[in-house]
Amino acid sequence: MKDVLLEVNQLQTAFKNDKGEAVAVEEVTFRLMPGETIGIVGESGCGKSVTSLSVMRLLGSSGYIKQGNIKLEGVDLATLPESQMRKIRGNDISMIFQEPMTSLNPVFTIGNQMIEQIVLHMKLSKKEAKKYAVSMLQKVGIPRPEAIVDEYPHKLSGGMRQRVMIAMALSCNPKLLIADEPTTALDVTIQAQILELMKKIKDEYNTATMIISHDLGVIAEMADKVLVMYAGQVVEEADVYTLFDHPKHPYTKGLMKSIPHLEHDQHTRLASIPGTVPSLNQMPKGCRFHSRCPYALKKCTSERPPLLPINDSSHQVRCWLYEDQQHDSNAGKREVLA
Amino acid sequence: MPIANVKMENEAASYQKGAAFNLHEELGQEESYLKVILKKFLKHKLAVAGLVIFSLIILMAVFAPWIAPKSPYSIADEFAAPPSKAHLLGTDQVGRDLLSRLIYASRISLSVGLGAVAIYTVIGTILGAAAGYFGKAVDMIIMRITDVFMSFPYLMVILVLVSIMGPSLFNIIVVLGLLGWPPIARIVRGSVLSIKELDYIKAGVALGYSAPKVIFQHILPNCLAPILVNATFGIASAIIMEASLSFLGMGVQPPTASWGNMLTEAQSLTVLASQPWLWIPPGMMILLSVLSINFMGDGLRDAMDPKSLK
Amino acid sequence: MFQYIVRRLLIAVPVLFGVTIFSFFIVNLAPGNPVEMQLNPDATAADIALKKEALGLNDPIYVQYIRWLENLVRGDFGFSYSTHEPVMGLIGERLIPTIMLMGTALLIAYLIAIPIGIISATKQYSWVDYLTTSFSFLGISIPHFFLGLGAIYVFAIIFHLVPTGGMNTLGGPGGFADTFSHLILPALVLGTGIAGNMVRYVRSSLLEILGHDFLRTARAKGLKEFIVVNKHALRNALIPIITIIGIDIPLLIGGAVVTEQIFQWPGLGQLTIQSISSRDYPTLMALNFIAAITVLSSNLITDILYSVADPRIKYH
Amino acid sequence: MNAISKENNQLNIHREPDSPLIEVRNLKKYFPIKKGIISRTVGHVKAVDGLDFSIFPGETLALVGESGCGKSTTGQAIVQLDPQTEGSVLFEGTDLSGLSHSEMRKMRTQMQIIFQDPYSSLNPRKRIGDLLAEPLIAHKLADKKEAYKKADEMLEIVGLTKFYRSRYPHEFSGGQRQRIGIARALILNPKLIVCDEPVSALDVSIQAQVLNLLKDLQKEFQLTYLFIAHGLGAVKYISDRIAVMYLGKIVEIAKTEDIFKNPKHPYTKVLLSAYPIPNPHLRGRERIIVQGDVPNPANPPKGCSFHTRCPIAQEICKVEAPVLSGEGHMAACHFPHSPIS
Amino acid sequence: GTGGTANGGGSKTMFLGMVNPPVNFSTINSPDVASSFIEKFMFDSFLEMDGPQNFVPKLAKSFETTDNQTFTIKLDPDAKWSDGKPVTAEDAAYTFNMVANPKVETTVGSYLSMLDGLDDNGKLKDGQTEIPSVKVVDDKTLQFKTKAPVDPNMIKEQLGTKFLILPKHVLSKVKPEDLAKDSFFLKPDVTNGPFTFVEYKKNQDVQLKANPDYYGGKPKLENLYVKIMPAPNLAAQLQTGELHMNVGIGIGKIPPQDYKRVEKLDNVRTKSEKTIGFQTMMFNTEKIKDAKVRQALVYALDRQKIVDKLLKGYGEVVDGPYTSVSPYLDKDLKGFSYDPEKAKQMLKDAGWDFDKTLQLVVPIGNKVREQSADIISENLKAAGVKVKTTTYDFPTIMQKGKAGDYDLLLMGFTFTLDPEISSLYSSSGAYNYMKYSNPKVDELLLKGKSEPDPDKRKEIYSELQKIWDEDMPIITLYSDDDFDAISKQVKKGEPRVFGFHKDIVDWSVAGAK
Ligand SMILES: Nc1ncnc2c1ncn2[C@@H]1O[C@H](COP(=O)(O)OP(=O)(O)OP(=O)(O)O)[C@@H](O)[C@H]1O
Ligand SMILES: Nc1ncnc2c1ncn2[C@@H]1O[C@H](COP(=O)(O)OP(=O)(O)OP(=O)(O)O)[C@@H](O)[C@H]1O
Ligand SMILES: [Mg+2]
Ligand SMILES: [Mg+2]
Ligand code: NI
Repeated sequence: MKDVLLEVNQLQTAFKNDKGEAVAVEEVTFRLMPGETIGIVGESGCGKSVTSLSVMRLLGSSGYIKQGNIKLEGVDLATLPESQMRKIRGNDISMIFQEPMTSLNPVFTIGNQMIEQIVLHMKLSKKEAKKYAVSMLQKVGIPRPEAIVDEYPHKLSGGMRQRVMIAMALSCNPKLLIADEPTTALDVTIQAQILELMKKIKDEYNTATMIISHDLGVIAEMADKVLVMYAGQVVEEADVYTLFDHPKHPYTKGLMKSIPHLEHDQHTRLASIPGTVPSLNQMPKGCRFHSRCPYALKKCTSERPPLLPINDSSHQVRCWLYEDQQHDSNAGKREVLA
Repeated sequence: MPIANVKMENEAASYQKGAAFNLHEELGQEESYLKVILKKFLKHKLAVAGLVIFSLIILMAVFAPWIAPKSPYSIADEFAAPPSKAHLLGTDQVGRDLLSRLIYASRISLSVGLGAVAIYTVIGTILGAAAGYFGKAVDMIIMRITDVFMSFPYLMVILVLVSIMGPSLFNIIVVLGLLGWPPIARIVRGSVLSIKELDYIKAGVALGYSAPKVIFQHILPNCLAPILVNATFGIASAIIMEASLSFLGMGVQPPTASWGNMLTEAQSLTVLASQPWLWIPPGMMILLSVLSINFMGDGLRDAMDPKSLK
Repeated sequence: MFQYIVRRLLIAVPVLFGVTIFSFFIVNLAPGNPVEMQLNPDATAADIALKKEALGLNDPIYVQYIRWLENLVRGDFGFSYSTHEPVMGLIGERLIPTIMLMGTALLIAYLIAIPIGIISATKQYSWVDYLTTSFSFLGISIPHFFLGLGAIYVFAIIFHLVPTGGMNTLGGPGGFADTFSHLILPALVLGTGIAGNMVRYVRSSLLEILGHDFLRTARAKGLKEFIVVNKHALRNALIPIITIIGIDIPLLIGGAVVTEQIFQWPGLGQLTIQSISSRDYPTLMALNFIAAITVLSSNLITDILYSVADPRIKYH
Repeated sequence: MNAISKENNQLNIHREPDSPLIEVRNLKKYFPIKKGIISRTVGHVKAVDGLDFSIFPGETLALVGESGCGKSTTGQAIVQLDPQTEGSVLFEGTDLSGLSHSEMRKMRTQMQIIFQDPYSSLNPRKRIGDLLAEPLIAHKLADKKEAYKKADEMLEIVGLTKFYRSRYPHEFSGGQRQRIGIARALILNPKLIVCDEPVSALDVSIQAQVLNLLKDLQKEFQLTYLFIAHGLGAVKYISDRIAVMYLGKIVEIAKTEDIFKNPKHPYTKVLLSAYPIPNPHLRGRERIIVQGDVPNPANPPKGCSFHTRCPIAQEICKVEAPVLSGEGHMAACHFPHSPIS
Repeated sequence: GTGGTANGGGSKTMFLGMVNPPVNFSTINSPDVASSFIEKFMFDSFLEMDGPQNFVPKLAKSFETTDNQTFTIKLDPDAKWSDGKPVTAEDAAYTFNMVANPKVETTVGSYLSMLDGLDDNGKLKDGQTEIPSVKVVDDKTLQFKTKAPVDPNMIKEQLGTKFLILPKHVLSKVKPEDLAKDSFFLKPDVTNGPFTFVEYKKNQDVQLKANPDYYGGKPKLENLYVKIMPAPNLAAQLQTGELHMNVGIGIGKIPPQDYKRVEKLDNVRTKSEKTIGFQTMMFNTEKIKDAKVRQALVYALDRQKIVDKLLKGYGEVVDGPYTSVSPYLDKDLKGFSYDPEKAKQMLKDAGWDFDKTLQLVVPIGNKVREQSADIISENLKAAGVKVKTTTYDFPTIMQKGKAGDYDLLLMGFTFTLDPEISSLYSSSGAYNYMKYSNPKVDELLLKGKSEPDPDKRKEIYSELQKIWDEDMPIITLYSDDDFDAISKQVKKGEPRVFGFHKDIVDWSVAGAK
């Protein structure tokens, strides 16, 4: 077995607010191998971005990692001093954001923003850095990179800007690339371009990737394995084929059914998950999904299910329905959390 | 249209079953917007402090005749006397009880500050909203008028208006009110321009609402924040402005006291260095009321910010 | 860009025209008249009549306005009613000191306001924030004359650091250092007054920017927080801050009256007050005209600065 | 198309069968680009450049296409939020541009619009009850009491409860807000509703709820929809016919099944192929990925506007703009039958 | 050290502090006291009055008359213009003619109104350019004749001490109508006084330089600066040593609230002097018709309190236009002491309507006067009279005063030491805002003006003062003293109410410490 690149263990992240704190990510655990792509899906507000920002340690002044650890090649990022962490950001771990329109600083040129990072981490001279930036732009398929490098972001279309973001993210050869909804803001045809580019890049650089999306299509297209999140928790983890073929968690099942497939018959009703996602300050007791779950048991309303593998496979699920197929090898840990 | 009782199988069911718990919670806290604002506001510690202080000042102004220990005009034997038992804050340069004057002055200064700002905020808001909403020629004309007003010989206009109308508290308020609107108009225009593009305004038009209804009921309530900020600053400037008007004999007329003219009267090195009781109290009052208004404004703005309510 | 400027200038013409008409009538409507202010107690009726005639005050007001306008077009502001100097010279000799004072005051204001604004924005709702807010209100709550006298008392009288007023040491060596020592106190007084207001602007515009996505990008690159705030955020926050230069410059022209007086600084503010109190119409008109031009051009300049600070804005 | 609207024709016997509810003729909307000293108009963004289509009572016409191709502009022109530059919109045969302000205001009760963003389409400072009752009161269709009663009923209809009436928009989730937006559009009992991407901003699980709701309401109230979207999945589910737009023009219009089964225009093919299918087994499938961005609508390419990105473009495409042709299934392409790989 | 940082002038430079900025240096057309004050450093008057009616020669070696009608002025034979040309009688005659020329804008025209051959306004008839009664006897001798015999003191004070002559050889080419605007008056470069003009920086300072060829001897000071500053700064600059003294005389007054502070400074000494200036309250006699009411209102005023408290004792209460400096003050007048009870009684007796509100109109610009208005209105209120105070700037006040748009009006005056005061009390007087008209007074005023014998004049003015007390059209509130501070560095020289410029050549300062 290869060395694990990233290991996130029982991550819990919270934000301070006037009422005390709000736990945005309750329990996230996963591992990522070099070159592997993990997809995270889930509804808006379920904590996908917070998870990725926790890895980057970019939670802002009010957010903090409450529990758990994040090990990058064995180094725990959760407790790393800020100055060390800065050396990792943009260098070992890079990130692409959802909104290419607003993720670039409008008052600096593309080159300026790229060079800043290259100079910082690769210790090149400005001139070399610029050359390098141009070559990176070329790699992500930007036409006329020599000219574009001196342009301001507003001159570029959304797709182009996302390419710039990718070029920027890759410029320091990161070990891990985090892409938080990289195509949500883009059109279908442009989305296809970007996804294609990301695949190509991944093959070329063998970068481990964390791709976050609520579009199951994108996940199906890109991920090797998938985390399904609901209300701050990972509710299911499986490799991509297993997940799409045999979803276990009622939420995942509901999700799968409610997507209007192209091959879907027009005259049958769409299935949908009733109700809405509970808000952070009104989390139901027990299983967080129980209020919307068609299969909810009595136990679901009071006891919180653990995330456990089914039949010792790599397929993990957090649901009492599968209690008998799971055995709890992590009982100790669960106690702590409860 | 006969509204039939449509059965929304999936959803209706869900709301009975799934959302039941949500519903109860939510119905329990069915609150009016005002209450929500009030609650938010009361959480803002400084805002509450501001409210308390400002209310005290208002009370002081309203009940001045009952609170003031002496008449604010009667002249004692000691001029510019330091604080003593007889005169808690001392006497001014004409031998009047400073504490009493300070208390009475709050009536004048607050009326000037609040009155003038109220007037120009209304004017500026209406003009700015009209310019922003209707655009084109209306915008062009209003903005040019704003330019003209902004490049006006301020002092001269005040001089003329006041001398035509006579320098009285009311007229000062009116004049300051008539001249202060251009910045507000610009701010409101800017906000309206951006809010006008929002979908809920378009929805209003699509629903066939008339222009005044859209402007006053839908657009303006949503650009309160910048107006509020400007107004709190405006109150301070109006209070100070009144004082500087007395330089030209156009301020509040003697022997009436305002915080501004109490400060102006103390314009002397001797007073500054050795008679601090003449200037610290009015200065403090201005600062205190302006600060309390500002903190209240901050609190109110935060409380009314829909984002903060989410 | 050039076209844009030309267009703006063309739009400014009717505005200027409006301002001159309004101010001419306002000035003439002001009670009192210039002739009386120029005669001493023993003046005879003939002297008064002659003066009135000489000043053209017997003509109908619109005739006077047209005459004024004609002269203006020829670049002539006329003669001061009180000193009999050409108004152009009268204003000219005060323009430099005014600009000097204004410029320094603005500079000081920015030097004070920007760092304080940054601190209070990045530490929003902390005690530092509340403290700076209170100080900024102190800045606008203290009348300038008071701040001025206080500054004189402390810096000139107690510590003898600077002279109490004037623009140069009389009979002294002159030169930059000398002028600077006279300039610093009034500029400081004026500057802190403006800074009070400005801190709030800097704070709020920075707060607005601090929530933007691109700052997260900058942090994700591994940049230091200092650079994130002072390079990436501040540069964007500058744009709204520029607006207030446009608001402040006109205020400074008129608003420096008191400061100029207390520090005997020979600026336009003093001239304004004097002209008002002697009803010196030509000088007042010229001052109004210049004020209007300043307002309009500072608006234009801020708009141009906008496009310099923000590459997204391009004027055509 | 008649299979679908049969039911409606029976219900609305007073209406001529097959006469369109909305007829759009040569609709053009140009936004001026201003320049120069006196802001002379030096050019136009041809946001919508000559659309012709009809929507029949009770049917749903979907409008799909990339961002900026003019979908919203078309929608807003139809409800006259932003009147067209040229051409006409006929509502039940009445030319809307010929109406006076007050006539138009009355006409607005007949057609409504639902916006994409549930967060910006509700006034944050108005209670839900007021939001819903206001239109009735403004049009004097009901007195206050009745209006609020109707608002309550409407809330129930869209699957909320009347107890929500005194709450504010911020207290609702996106899906709930979209329901409120739908309720607001419905309360005036309109015949036509323009849905401008009503589900794009919603979560997957909520999307389905809203789509189902829209469909149910259509059945119940014989509504006619113009459904704007860029997600093909939702469109497939809700629409009877689909119009595919590219750069301000309709490039293909046909019944939904036809579009999906037998797309003619290469752009439609590209769209279908680019749509990410939530099935990992289909990962390796052949996909057409066109290069480049949508051209600037201020300066659209000559000839066929898609030729710059079209994988099968020929010389003729660069010179001659194809016209929309075909019976029932219309496409604007010189080579509608060429396969693409 | 004190002063070391403040001025760079060394021991031959003096700094005077003044509040009112001079307007211009047009000797025949300057409207204000500050301008005249500066002009007199550069231009000599014929005479200098160094005490009440005590005249000493200056530019004139002698200023004589035998019949009180024909006056002969002999100019100092050594007197020279600063360009070396001698000062001649031609220069004087030229100046007389110019002032009398109806085309010349002037503010000193009234000084000539008594000259024979001129109209009542002191102007030449149309077409004339020379005053027939003014004769150039020889290079240094000028003779003129008045319409009738007059008190020579009056002529000496007006023409002698206030009338400054111009260099004919410099200005003769200037057309009369352009004279006022001539740049000579902005930068007078040919002068005849002890100091010459260097520079006037507006609102900052006037710089003067010793005239080495001055006929009265070269001044000991080399440079003289008159600095202009707001009154509160006088004390500060005296303290820092940036000033050697304030100029006093109404244009450089230290604010009374600073008196104590200044007295305590150890680098200056102080002095005070009575003046002829006085502050008044005018009654609009058309609105307050009853003289008894006006008297009653005066009884209600606690003027002594104003002097004691506001002026810190540096002032006096007088009842008429003549202060204790004036030889014409009738010391036997019984005066009006503060008596609120009496005031009330008198008002009642006069049938005063106690519901009526009097408009007290106050010009701004004089802090003490504004403060005194507060005391006055309190005093009147105590007597049961309702008062509403309104303040205006000066031009507005002039308009309101002229239009009679007031009930009570505060105003200050400084006339001449000569008792002639028609402009205030005569029914046609320019400052008779009271609309006071008493034929007896008009007659007596005329008589007083044309009576050459000082003793007889005194009788006339005593009678007038009695009538005025009876009629009470205007009451003098107080006359404030000149309170001056002089740096201890000054070896010779101090501000003076009379004859400020008299021995200016001898003024000197010790070097900086
Ligand atoms: N800076 C913050 N302060 C307080 N709460 C936050 C902050 N950032 C996120 N949250 C909360 O944390 C929860 C998870 O947010 P997150 O952004 O991770 O959701 P997401 O899954 O990325 O959703 P989306 O699909 O909308 O991006 C949300 O309830 C959000 O309100
Ligand atoms: N008010 C306007 N002024 C100028 N141009 C406009 C205006 N509104 C829209 N446009 C332009 O018209 C074109 C069509 O815009 P429209 O909003 O209709 O696109 P859309 O198809 O709805 O796109 P999206 O999917 O992003 O909503 C775009 O190029 C847009 O930039
Ligand atoms: Mg997210
Ligand atoms: Mg759109
Ligand atoms: Ni079918």
